[in-house]
Amino acid sequence: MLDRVLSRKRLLELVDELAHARRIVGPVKQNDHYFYEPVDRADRLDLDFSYCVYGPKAFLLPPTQTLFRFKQHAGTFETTPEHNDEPLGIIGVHPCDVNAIRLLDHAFANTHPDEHYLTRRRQTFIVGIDCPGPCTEGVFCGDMHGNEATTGFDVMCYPLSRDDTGGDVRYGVVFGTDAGREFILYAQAGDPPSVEDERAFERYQIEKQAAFPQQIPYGVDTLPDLLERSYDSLLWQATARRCYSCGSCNLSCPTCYCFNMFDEQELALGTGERKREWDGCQLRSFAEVAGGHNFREAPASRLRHRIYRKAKWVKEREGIAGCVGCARCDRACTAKISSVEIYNQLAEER
Amino acid sequence: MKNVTIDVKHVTRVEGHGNIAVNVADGEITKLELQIVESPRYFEAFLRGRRWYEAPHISCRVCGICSVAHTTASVKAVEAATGIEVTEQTLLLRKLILNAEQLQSHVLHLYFLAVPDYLGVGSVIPLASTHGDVVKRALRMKKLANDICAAIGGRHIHPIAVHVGGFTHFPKPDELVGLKHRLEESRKDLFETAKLFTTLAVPDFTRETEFLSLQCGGNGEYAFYDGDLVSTKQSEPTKVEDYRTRVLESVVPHSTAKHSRSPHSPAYMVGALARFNNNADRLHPVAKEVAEMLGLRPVCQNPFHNNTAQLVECVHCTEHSIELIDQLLTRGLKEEPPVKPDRFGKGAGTTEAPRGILFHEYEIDGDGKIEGANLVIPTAQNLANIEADMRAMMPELLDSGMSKEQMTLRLEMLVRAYDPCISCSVHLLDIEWD
Amino acid sequence: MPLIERTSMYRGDSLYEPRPAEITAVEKLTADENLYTIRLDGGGPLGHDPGQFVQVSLVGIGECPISICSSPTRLEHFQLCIRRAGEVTEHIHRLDAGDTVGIRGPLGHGFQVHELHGKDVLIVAGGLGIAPVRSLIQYILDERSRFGAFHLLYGARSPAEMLFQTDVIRWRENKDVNFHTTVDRPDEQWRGHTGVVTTLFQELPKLDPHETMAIIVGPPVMFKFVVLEVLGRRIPQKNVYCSLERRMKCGVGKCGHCQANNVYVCLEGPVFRYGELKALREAIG
Amino acid sequence: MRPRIAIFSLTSCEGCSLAILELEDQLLSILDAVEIVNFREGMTERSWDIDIGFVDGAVSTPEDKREVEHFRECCTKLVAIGACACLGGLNTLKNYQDEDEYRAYVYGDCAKYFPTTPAQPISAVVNVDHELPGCPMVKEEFLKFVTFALAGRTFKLPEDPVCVECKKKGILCLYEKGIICLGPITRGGCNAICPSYGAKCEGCRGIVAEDALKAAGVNLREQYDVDLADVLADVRMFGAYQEKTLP
Ligand SMILES: Cc1cc2nc3c(=O)[nH]c(=O)nc-3n(C[C@H](O)[C@H](O)[C@H](O)COP(=O)(O)OP(=O)(O)OC[C@H]3O[C@@H](n4cnc5c(N)ncnc54)[C@H](O)[C@@H]3O)c2cc1C
Ligand code: SF4
Ligand code: SF4
Ligand code: SF4
Repeated sequence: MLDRVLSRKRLLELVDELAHARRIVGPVKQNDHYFYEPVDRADRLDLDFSYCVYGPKAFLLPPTQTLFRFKQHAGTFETTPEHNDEPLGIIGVHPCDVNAIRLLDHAFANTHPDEHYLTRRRQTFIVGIDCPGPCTEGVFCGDMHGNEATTGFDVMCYPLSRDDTGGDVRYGVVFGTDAGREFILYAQAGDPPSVEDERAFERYQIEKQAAFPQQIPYGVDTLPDLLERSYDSLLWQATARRCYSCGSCNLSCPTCYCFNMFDEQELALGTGERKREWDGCQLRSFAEVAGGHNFREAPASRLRHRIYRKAKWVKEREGIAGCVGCARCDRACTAKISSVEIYNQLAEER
Repeated sequence: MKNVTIDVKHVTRVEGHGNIAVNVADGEITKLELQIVESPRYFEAFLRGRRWYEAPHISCRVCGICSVAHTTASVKAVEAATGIEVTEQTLLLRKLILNAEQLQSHVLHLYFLAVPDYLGVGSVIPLASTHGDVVKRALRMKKLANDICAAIGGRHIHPIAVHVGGFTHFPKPDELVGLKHRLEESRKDLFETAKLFTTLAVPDFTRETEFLSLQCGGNGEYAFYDGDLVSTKQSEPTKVEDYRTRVLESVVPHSTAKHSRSPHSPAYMVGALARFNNNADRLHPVAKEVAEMLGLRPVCQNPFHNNTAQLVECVHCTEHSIELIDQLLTRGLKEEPPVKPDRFGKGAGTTEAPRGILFHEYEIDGDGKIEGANLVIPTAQNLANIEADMRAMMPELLDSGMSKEQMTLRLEMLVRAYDPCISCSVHLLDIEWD
Repeated sequence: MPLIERTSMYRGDSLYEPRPAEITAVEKLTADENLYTIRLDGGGPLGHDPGQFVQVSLVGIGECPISICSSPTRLEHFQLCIRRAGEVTEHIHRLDAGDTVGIRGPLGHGFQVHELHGKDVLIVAGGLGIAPVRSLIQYILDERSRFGAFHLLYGARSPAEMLFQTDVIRWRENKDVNFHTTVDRPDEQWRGHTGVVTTLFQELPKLDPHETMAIIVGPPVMFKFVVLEVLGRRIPQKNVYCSLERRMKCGVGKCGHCQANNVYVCLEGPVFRYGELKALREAIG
Repeated sequence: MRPRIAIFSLTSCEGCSLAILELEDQLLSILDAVEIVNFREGMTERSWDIDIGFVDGAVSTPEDKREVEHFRECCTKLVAIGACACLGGLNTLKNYQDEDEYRAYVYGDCAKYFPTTPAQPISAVVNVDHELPGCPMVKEEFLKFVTFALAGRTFKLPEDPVCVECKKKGILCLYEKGIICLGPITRGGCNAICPSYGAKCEGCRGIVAEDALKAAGVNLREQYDVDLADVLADVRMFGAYQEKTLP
């Protein structure tokens, strides 16, 4: 069911309105590729983007982030936590990235809520743009159900009619939150959906189903089981022979959220910051402890760990899939190690 | 004084390792040597076999201080050898980054290496407390120059984005606007610097010298990036590819290494003073004014005024950079992929490094591998001239009633005035006079 | 697996801010290990379970996880036994009484002492493994009447590396505990047992397998052999506990470093039942 | 007591020493925190009582060897700065050529006046306490090193490859443009400066781990059809190539 129907022109006007109160981030074309970038005007966004090289994660969980500042004096110390509550609007988030953000939300909110993430997240307004078909070759979001987002956005826009000349696209809009509803309705933007629109939306959904090719033929729901039985497969070693342990797969993944913590001091000592920075389980020292013992010394054990997290463990722990099928890991890998290929090879072994 | 032995090992506040050794017995100079004890590096040898596009990235490592100049001479040589014509935008960016390096190098030399002599201290460090403003100003000027290099090339020392055929990175318009504002601001700093220099007692010494530099044809600009060879003894221009007719390297009987001489003189000078002497009329009007204010007029035969010429060039580079940025902004910056070669062969490239005219020459085989390389470095060209100056100056010093320490300092100041860059001396420069 | 929730242990609104605490005493235990007695700023108990740990901070240097080695029944302070192993621990070793450290915690899942109440307890500790269980040992001795028989086996590499020497002497004399020690490499003075810790099992009386809870803490190599002994005495897997070590940064289940297969050691552990661990291939190697 | 610092040069371009002077914003604080007691390029005074000596340049002459041995004696801690001092740097390219031939090529008849030895990192001659690689060294890393030293901390080089920094900066991988980049096998810590400016990583900080070099051998041949000789030439540029480790 649609909540509203809206032209792209009107949507961009709303974004310009939004820009008065929020920093706006969205897809911007640089040569042949798209990146999420801060913009000052909505017309710098390219909502016809295929995919962004990296997801919008960096705006919610920055590559390096100060957790607190410290000051040492009189033998003791004082700390001041740092939270970023600058209002932010991320415009043009595809369903895979919406789903990835949902996982981050969950991971940072559960058990011990992490206000450094959550403060930012609460201040973030997300406008999703749905994908009628795969954005590029090699994605397997259709298999991972990453291509459909039902929550995790403020509004989601479905391009019901496309106009290849870059003119006015007609979006069917679904509200994900009250803030999303207000964003559209407060401005009285667009129209209530007509019966025609609802029909178009149904057709859209059906065509979308067919548009995504199956990349994992035996079905993704069997993956946890398949992995369970493949712990000792030789494939891990065979594939890891090529792995650089460069972590590009981790760091370009929109759902990876592991981090490292470190202190930085001023030259004059006495003041400084404790920070966190992105880390990745494929990097060599990720599981190394003092004295040099490494719990995952072999590249194969690290590769296996990542794949298990993506396709099994995260889902088991958090209830939300650890992989959305965007294939950014596969594209980032200069060794051309592909997670889909691994899944399929394991299935063939069985 | 009739007898004196001077032995400086190593001359400080110069780039690279050099010694001064002088013996005077009964008023006769029995030994006068500027010994270069820098380790030889063999760039010309190990460039062979490397691929054409690596030449600038390897040969910029000849020298950390003037690595933009080396990169520039190198890309020009490879382009000459491969028939590449670069775009207008590439030229503007190259001139801008080269200007910035001149600025950075001259500021470093003036404030960190030369000024301490005039203020009677051993380095800039004590000045941080006694002349805090001066040091901060120097750092500010140096940083601006570095930031320009970084915006265009990625960094000053061994720039990244400067490639054969063009650039791999392009500054954003607002970056350039910001830099332009800072350049405009820095006019104040330059003026203060000029004022400081009018108060310094530059030693009074002259020796008739030939000055060699580039000069742009017609009414062209003050030559840094391009031009033909001219000198105060031969003003008809010589094309770069014929540089070997103007820069003669030969073995002199009393030396175990080669010297550079010209067809007209046994020694000649390159560098800021040479450029000024040949091209003063092409300076930016503001730079001309500053030259006037500092009393610098062509042809100036006092090598200590190389420092003054450097300062005048700082003004010129600043004004010229502002103009270049304006041009770039008016044209609008485009991302242009570097131009690819259409043939391989032999070619020479030249540019004015902060310390003078610099030549790179390569021969590239059909597979794009370098077969032969020749690099001629400004400092190497100056060494014979420094020695000639020392020889001419020594009798004056001996008559002046100076102490040995004062004489030593004066000789060191002379060497430093040339701002020698001894590490640059990859080529034919180990000189041991006997 | 229980996920403990105890957000009150953080200062303000950051999970990662340590609170200042004063070192009130430093005791040298061995060449590389010191015992630190620590009092939170403003006093008050830490409120931990035996087996839990804290993140110890030196601002400007970093942070590292250290087990609490004193019993929660000792209210006025807590103790940490710290081995010099790297950057942070090295700097901690430069501190004296009166200096300040930062503390985050208690963190992790410790021994659920109520599950041990009324049971016989067998503790087997090797090396630095004695540190986390010392908290439990003290607790059992403080609350002796709540437990049945109490056997404690402790192995160190050499007499010089034996931790808590004063405790060891006291425990030896204490009738409330059946305590045995061994060393791998004896020195001249050593008159006790020699050999790996499993050799001490011959000192044990017949155990009642269904009434005995076994706790094994020590280096991974020791762990396997001790498990064999314990299971060999028919103690059910669910009654065997152990404590795991992993690299840790956040200590609160976010940073991913301590993950062993699908558990986060800092959340679900470090104390696990052997039954739970069995499924974790990475946990026991 | 402020630590007494010295900066020395062997066979090099002195770019690494210069890089220290390019820390314009921090230079005055550095001068407050440490005492520079020996720095030929920048000052006349010289002392040989040194806490930390930084050395740029490779050992490539008998004189270099004598000098670095002398530095070692005078410095409590000796730190190699730059690719030349840490890996041998570009200077090692001559090691692959015939010594008599290359000496004659550059110096002709005068070659005999220029004694030379194969270029080596200084760790080949003396014991080195720390290394800050890069060509030039990363000046921010130098600053970090000094801060660590002042705080009594042990500085460790980053153990992750350059790709990590590309990802953190969110820049397009050069492989997507068809450029073979040495990032995956090169020690990070340079903030991916070359890829950030559109140029491939040239490996100036050395190889991050042997297994990465092995993986490169497999991948570049099998996935990219690249001639191994070209890869070798690339990895040799800054002396990072270690013959024995390549498959
Ligand atoms: C649950 C738990 C309890 C522990 N209890 C004790 C104890 O009671 N006494 C004791 O001496 N040691 C204990 N350790 C080990 C102790 O944490 C490490 O020796 C310590 O982290 C080394 O830190 P470092 O900074 O000195 O070493 P570095 O090698 O400089 O390590 C840098 C960082 O890596 C991480 N790290 C390194 N080694 C370990 C490790 N073994 N475990 C977890 N993180 C690590 C830490 O975040 C550390 O700060 C315990 C570890 C864990 C996981
Ligand atoms: S991106 Fe590829 S090579 Fe790099 S760590 Fe991941 S799997 Fe390995
Ligand atoms: S490492 Fe590079 S920058 Fe440093 S001295 Fe050597 S050549 Fe120069
Ligand atoms: S550009 Fe180079 S360093 Fe950066 S991610 Fe790609 S391969 Fe790695």
